[in-house]
Amino acid sequence: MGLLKYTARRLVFLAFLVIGVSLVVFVISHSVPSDPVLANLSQRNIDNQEMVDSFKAKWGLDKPMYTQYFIYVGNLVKGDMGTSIRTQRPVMDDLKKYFPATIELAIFSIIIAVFFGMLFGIISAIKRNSAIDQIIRGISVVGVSVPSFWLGLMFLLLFYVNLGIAPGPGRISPYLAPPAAVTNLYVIDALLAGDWSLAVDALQHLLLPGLVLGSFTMGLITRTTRSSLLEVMSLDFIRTARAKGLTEKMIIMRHALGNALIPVVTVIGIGFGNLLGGMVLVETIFAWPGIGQYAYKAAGNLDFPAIIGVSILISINYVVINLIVDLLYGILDPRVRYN
Amino acid sequence: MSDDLLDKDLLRISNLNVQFRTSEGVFKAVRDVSISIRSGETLGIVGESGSGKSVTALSIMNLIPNPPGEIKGDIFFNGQNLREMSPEEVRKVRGNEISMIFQEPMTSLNPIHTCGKQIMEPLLLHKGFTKHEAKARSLELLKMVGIPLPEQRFKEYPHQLSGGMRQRIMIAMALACRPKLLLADEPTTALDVTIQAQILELMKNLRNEIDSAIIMITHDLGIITEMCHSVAVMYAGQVVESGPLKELIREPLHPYTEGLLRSIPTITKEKQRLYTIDGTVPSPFNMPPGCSFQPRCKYSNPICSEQTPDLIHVSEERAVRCWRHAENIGIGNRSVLHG
Amino acid sequence: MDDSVLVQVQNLKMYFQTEGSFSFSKKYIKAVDDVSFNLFKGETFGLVGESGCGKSTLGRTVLGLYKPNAGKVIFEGENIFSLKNKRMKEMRKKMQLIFQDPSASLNPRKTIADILNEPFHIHQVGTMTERKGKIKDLMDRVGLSEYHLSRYPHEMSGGQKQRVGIARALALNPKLIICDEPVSALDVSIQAQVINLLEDLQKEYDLTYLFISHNLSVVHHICNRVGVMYLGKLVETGNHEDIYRNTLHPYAKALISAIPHTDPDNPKDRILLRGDVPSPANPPSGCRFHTRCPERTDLCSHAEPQLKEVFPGHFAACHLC
Amino acid sequence: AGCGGSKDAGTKPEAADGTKQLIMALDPDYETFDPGLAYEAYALLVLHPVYDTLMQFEDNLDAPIYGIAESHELSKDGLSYAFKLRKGIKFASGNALTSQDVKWSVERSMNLKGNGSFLADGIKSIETPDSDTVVFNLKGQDASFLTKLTYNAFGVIDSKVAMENGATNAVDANTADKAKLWFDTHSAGSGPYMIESYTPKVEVVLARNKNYWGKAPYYDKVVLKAISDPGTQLMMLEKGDIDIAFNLGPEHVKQIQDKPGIEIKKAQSMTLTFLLMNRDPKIGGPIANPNVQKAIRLVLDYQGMQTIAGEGSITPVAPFQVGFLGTLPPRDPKTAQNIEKAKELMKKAGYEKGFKTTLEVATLAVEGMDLPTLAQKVQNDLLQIGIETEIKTSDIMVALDPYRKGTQALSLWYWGPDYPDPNTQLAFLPGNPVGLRANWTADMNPELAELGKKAAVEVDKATRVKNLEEIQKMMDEDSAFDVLLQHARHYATRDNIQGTDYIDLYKIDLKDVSAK
Amino acid sequence: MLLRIMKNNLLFSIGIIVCALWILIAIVTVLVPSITPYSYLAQDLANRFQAPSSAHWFGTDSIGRDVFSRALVGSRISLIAGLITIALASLMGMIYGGIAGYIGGLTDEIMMRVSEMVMAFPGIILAMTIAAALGPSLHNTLLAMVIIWWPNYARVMRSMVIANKENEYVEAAKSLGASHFRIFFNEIMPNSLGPVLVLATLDFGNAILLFSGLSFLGLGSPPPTPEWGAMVADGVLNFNYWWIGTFPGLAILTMSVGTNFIGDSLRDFLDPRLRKEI
Ligand SMILES: Nc1ncnc2c1ncn2[C@@H]1O[C@H](COP(=O)(O)OP(=O)(O)OP(=O)(O)O)[C@@H](O)[C@H]1O
Ligand SMILES: Nc1ncnc2c1ncn2[C@@H]1O[C@H](COP(=O)(O)OP(=O)(O)OP(=O)(O)O)[C@@H](O)[C@H]1O
Ligand SMILES: [Mg+2]
Ligand SMILES: [Mg+2]
Ligand code: NI
Repeated sequence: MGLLKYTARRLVFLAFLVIGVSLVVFVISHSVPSDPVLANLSQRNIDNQEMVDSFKAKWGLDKPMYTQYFIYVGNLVKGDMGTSIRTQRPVMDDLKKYFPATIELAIFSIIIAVFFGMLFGIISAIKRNSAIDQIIRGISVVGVSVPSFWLGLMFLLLFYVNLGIAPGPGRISPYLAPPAAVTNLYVIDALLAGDWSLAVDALQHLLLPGLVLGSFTMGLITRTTRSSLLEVMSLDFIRTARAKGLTEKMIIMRHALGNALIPVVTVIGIGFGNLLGGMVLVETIFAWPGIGQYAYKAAGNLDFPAIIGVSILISINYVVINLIVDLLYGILDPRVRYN
Repeated sequence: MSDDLLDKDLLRISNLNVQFRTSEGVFKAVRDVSISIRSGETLGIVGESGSGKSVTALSIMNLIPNPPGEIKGDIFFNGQNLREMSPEEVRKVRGNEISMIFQEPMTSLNPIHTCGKQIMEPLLLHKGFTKHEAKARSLELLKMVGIPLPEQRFKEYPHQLSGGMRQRIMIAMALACRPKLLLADEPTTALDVTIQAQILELMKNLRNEIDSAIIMITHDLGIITEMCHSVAVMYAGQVVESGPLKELIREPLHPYTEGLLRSIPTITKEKQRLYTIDGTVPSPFNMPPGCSFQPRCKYSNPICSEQTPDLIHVSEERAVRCWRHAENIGIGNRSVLHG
Repeated sequence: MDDSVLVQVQNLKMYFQTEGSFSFSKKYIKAVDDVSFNLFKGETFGLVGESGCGKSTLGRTVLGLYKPNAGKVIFEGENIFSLKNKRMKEMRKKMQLIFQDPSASLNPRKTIADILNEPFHIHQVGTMTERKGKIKDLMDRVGLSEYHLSRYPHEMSGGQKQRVGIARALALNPKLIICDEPVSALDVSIQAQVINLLEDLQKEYDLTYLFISHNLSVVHHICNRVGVMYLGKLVETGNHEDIYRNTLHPYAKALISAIPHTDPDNPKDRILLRGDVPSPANPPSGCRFHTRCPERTDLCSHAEPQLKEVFPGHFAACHLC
Repeated sequence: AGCGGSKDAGTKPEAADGTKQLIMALDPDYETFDPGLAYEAYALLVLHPVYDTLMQFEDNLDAPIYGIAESHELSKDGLSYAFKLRKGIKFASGNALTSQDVKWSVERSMNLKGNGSFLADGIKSIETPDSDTVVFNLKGQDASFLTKLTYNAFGVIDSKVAMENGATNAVDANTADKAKLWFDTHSAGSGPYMIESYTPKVEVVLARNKNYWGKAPYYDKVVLKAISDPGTQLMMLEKGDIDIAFNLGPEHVKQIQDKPGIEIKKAQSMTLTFLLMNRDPKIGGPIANPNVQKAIRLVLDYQGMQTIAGEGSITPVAPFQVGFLGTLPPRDPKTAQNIEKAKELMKKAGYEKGFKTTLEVATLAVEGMDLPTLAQKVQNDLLQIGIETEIKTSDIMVALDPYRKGTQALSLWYWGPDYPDPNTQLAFLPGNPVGLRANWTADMNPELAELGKKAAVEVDKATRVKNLEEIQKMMDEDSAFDVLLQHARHYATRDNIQGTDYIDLYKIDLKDVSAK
Repeated sequence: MLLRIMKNNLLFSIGIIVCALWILIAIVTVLVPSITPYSYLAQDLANRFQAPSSAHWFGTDSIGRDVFSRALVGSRISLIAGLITIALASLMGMIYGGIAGYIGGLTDEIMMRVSEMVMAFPGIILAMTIAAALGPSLHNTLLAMVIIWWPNYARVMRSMVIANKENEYVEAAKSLGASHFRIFFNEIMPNSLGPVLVLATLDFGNAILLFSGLSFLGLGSPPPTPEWGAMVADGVLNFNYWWIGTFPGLAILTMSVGTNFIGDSLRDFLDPRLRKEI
């Protein structure tokens, strides 16, 4: 019951969020000096009043703002996010097209980040203040401090251009055809289609952008794992475990790690959220056809239906991730589970 | 002290010194503590907050974090010097032959494991029980410490239990391997009066049942009076007086013990102005020269502020660290004391 | 009205809401549930009971720090909950609070001088120099030296901090001081100093104390009258001899028998209660103590006993008395 | 590509099933492949090989040649064009192409009111006397009509297939036509290729049309990869992952000059970069002074700019591209700069000490040259006559707004012709749309405005040339614009392919590309 | 204290040295502009795209400007951007979170949902939209950064205020008759600031990073300002001249690594549980 109630609360918040987010963009869109009409019609057609009117009528731009907003929300409820001014396609379709690419990359990099982050964090905490600890802390700080756009550039220069050991930008090698779309996650689709070499190729393409994107989160996770583990190791129940005569290894594996993971889960959640934000930069560098580039173009073009669409999508994502994190809490922490 | 005396002692600590390196400097938490206890006996350690009671107990378990802590001195358990054993050997003694109950029942249990699992742990580790045996024994223990519905509690998590209940779990855990020595570090301080009474009663019963030695640490003289055979009074890291309970209560030798006894309001005493010990405990970084208690002592002599008194045996079982008694029995000369 | 009564507490109820404000099913913790008693001028009234039974809440509600759900606190003939803001501020001067944790009750970022100046500042009392004089005077009274004034709380010992807390409470010459476990956090040897100080001050300034503690020995020592609380209810009140020697309520009996005693030659029998204190969010029906009561009858589980005067001045809420 | 024997690093692996494919990387701007709506610079790269047109260009932009038209006749009054269609042309679907399809397609384009519809504005009516004749009746004479016919707005659609998918040529096609999304991923043309798939931001795949009436193209498949970053394109070309890297800056080209396996291509682009100087003193302040504007034309260092824009870039005298009919030879960058004279003009205008103003520029690259970089060069040069500028960058879509409203004092812009004919450049004249963006009204230079009107309708070639030359000379003296550059287009291909020459309209005519 | 921490902590020392160096560079290049080998604005088309050499340590860019000089001068913008963002965001967050936490109840619930909404909002997209709408400039970019950043501080501040609100010294002030205003500003605020200020120092590197990211996307101050992010973007445009983008990127990296080293060690140091062992 508690869980249901909690989820219900979250969903209420989600609705609130969607309305809020769309409203914010709506207000911005109507308070900016720039005019989407001028921005999106060709030079010739600006001078043609008939064209301008037909354009405005098509997008409802001739109605007062609140009417436009109600029209929008009404459509949103029906699952229609309007049509992108720039691509002339339904925003929903665009999102469906671009989002899987982003998700694939995000999931891949979060896996890398979580694996290495926790590994490093644990080593670092165990070998506290040793040279290894200093090195790992150094790496993790560099991880969170390195500008992703620059790291992407450096990686490509080094691994692709100079050493030739990594594939170039894009989701798959240019001469390959994308797999039949099922999930639109290329690796999975390729596996479903039974095309091993394509799956490997797609995986290889994930590597550099995945590392670049994951570096921040990895640093964050390393840091949190380390300090959380150290903190847990100073708690009373660890002393109890020691008093029972457990070995250090048993203490860490059985008693410390489980507890230390709890804050790490939050950070993974935050990290995942950050990933989606950081996408814009990484996707630009790696020619990754995802939501980040779409958003970037949309923002530049003041393509407000698209901006609202992306914003809503990412916000929903945020809420969903938070929900998952909270549910994970329940799994990891019985105190949450039983409340 | 003769050899056969040594043999009778289950635990004998001699000249224990524990110091911590802190940012403010080296700080001696325990200074020259020597105590001993025989099987079946209960020793109470009283003293004010920070006087080194817990550190003494933790030293026996070798649970002082190092760094910053550093232990010096000998701790003989069953004739073997724990200080000279390898960490692995000490670990085998911990939780098996010596176990400890901590002050904070709220934080001393691992929140993410069930109570049952935590009680079973030392059994599986030290006694080589199978899971099944361990469970049976755990249930038995739970019954023994008076937990209703043991089957159910076995599956519950610590946060689902009340403070008193958790403390019982701690006790059950400590008793799991039938230790020869039980260290109870303020086992009831965090509990309510009526619950405290329950726990004390329980411990008394258990003592009779398992016949192990108990070191009872508290700052409540009432508890000592009720539970112990002999007492050691600690002040500023030193044992200032020790001896059998009744003698010590009736005729305290050290001015601090005397002050302590007289300053506690009791319902048996008639209502009168309370005796007070003026001043406060000295800061460990700023110990007065000579006797640590001298600045607060109403019997203070010039020698008190010059030389530190040694622990002097005034009878076979009683010892005190005070110049007054050194003079009383006619030994004012330090060199004699070491003979 | 009786002139000797300083405060009348009448049917005081203080419930805390536990579920969030958006929730439909509101739950309450009945921290103080229908409590009435009087405080006489110059007396020390001890309030004992287990953790969470509502002692602190009662104390704070009496001071007007919480707005109660029902009931009155009549201080010198005025119900403090019906006072206007300005009048309430005046009233504040007459009643003060001393806390359990001397460290937590002093703002760590203020010097002792600042802390002691605060009451004067808030009530705009005196000029700067007058205030300085008064502060010095206060320090004197609680046995602190002038050089302590420039210190911060963390630079002082627990006993000293508690003295500062007491000095602050005394600053505005109050009539009533609520002492919420003023010595529980102190070491044994310091505890005696503070208790003596409180007693001295009471004599000197004719103060009335509401003394909250779970240490029955201390309460025995300092209080004229004692009230025993259980789960938000007052179960027994009387002067201290009555309570300690002629205990009526089974809970109070158990409480008093649980006091560890320091006489090794006279061990005494304890009344051992079974089970834990129920949660105040979900108190048992009837007599709230019936779940743990060794003397309970069938009646106890459905009828709630009222506080009645069993002997003159000695009240108890138990069906058996 | 892919068929050579050598297997060095620079050769892309062959497609698994042996199909021949051409892979081209570009930074595309196309938003739709509906021939009635598409109007982006790269739209014709895709649409030209998919939809046949009556007229088309081959090699150069001087004179269009026949596409699916076999011949045409122009009526005496110059208002009616009658085209005969080639016989036996079939759509990819197998349907026969008839004059009815032509009429349907053009009417649909007109009624969709897309960005390119204006090209058909001059058409009064379309007749189809028989199945292989189509007649266009115009509202007025139009010297550039045949050129306009090369655009995708006149691409011939298989009307049957299109209507099955929701298309309509009705007057309300603007709202009634539901085929746009279908056209994005399918095609219904008669050209050598069909659209096989389109993943926005990723790629367009063209596949061979088996029913094509002309010579079959060499490649089975053409993949157009969307790769916005020129550096990335270059890397991939070097690696041999792609055959053509289309959006290289001048600097990239320099880098790979000596690399084996790569062929560098250079061509004159029709894109201009120019400075707009507002004539309205309320907006432009000191900038509005014609003398100041002339001084600016004189003080700028065109040679330096050409260095930045890269080899092959030139500076026309006025907004008329070299390569169009009647354009004067470009400025000599070595002698064009005359700081002394510029200072004099500033003095004459009363701004001897100079002034401060803002230079607005959109953040984008034109033919591989970063506009803000050029703006910094302009900023630097203007300092020599005391004009201090603060650069204000904004995204193109945002910058377009004040540009089109004519509220920018001084701004850096680029211009691509709407159709390859000098008439499209007359927009820069006073009183005309672009001129008005500088608030340069006809009454400010009535003579020039009048001459522009004459040039627009003149059909006689010699007179046209004369008029155009006169216009350019006048604009060198007095104009609200200063053309900084006519760009060169730089791109590179693997050296084992051919037929990749540049045609400004189509970029590359994909059907002509083949392996050497 | 500084020295004591430095003695035991290598990373912290590195951080302090690097940051001090950058601050020094920023100040010196403002006070003595001629200290850079070339003017950061001087164009030299004859020497464009020069590889690093003794004349141009970091090479030259597309219009022949000295990358080294520009990188040095760029430090001031990054520092100022970080400082302003953090200062404004923390101020705003503190006030907002403080009010929410102090009032509590429904007000708190609503205020926190609103701030959560801002947090859920994809920050960089909001920033891009604002910057695109208002035109890219230092002001607008900083404004956008502040808008997406303040909820972090609001959250911390709120939790601190809620924790401190329960403190006994607050009750003490209440029982003395202090007004809400006084309680809030005199008792609660000063004791809640600590963690917010710590967070602010820790965030400094992140702010610099975000700012450089935005300026990489072309949303910073307009050219020819030598903004590091924009310089990296220049480097991407001119991919084959690696030095154009590499060095400004390294500058960003060192500065943010420096601040993060400090922040990281500071966090450890200030964490009381970990502190006792340092
Ligand atoms: N890990 C540690 N690092 C530094 N100092 C320590 C550490 N553990 C204990 N101490 C110090 O050693 C002294 C003795 O502590 P100990 O815990 O033994 O006191 P105690 O007598 O048990 O007091 P209490 O009654 O408060 O439990 C204290 O001053 C304490 O601060
Ligand atoms: N502000 C509050 N909000 C919600 N519940 C509260 C609040 N203050 C107290 N309570 C609850 O009211 C009950 C009574 O609390 P109170 O602090 O008065 O107990 P107490 O007798 O003083 O206990 P202790 O001896 O531990 O100080 C407890 O269950 C407590 O959790
Ligand atoms: Mg202790
Ligand atoms: Mg309390
Ligand atoms: Ni439930």
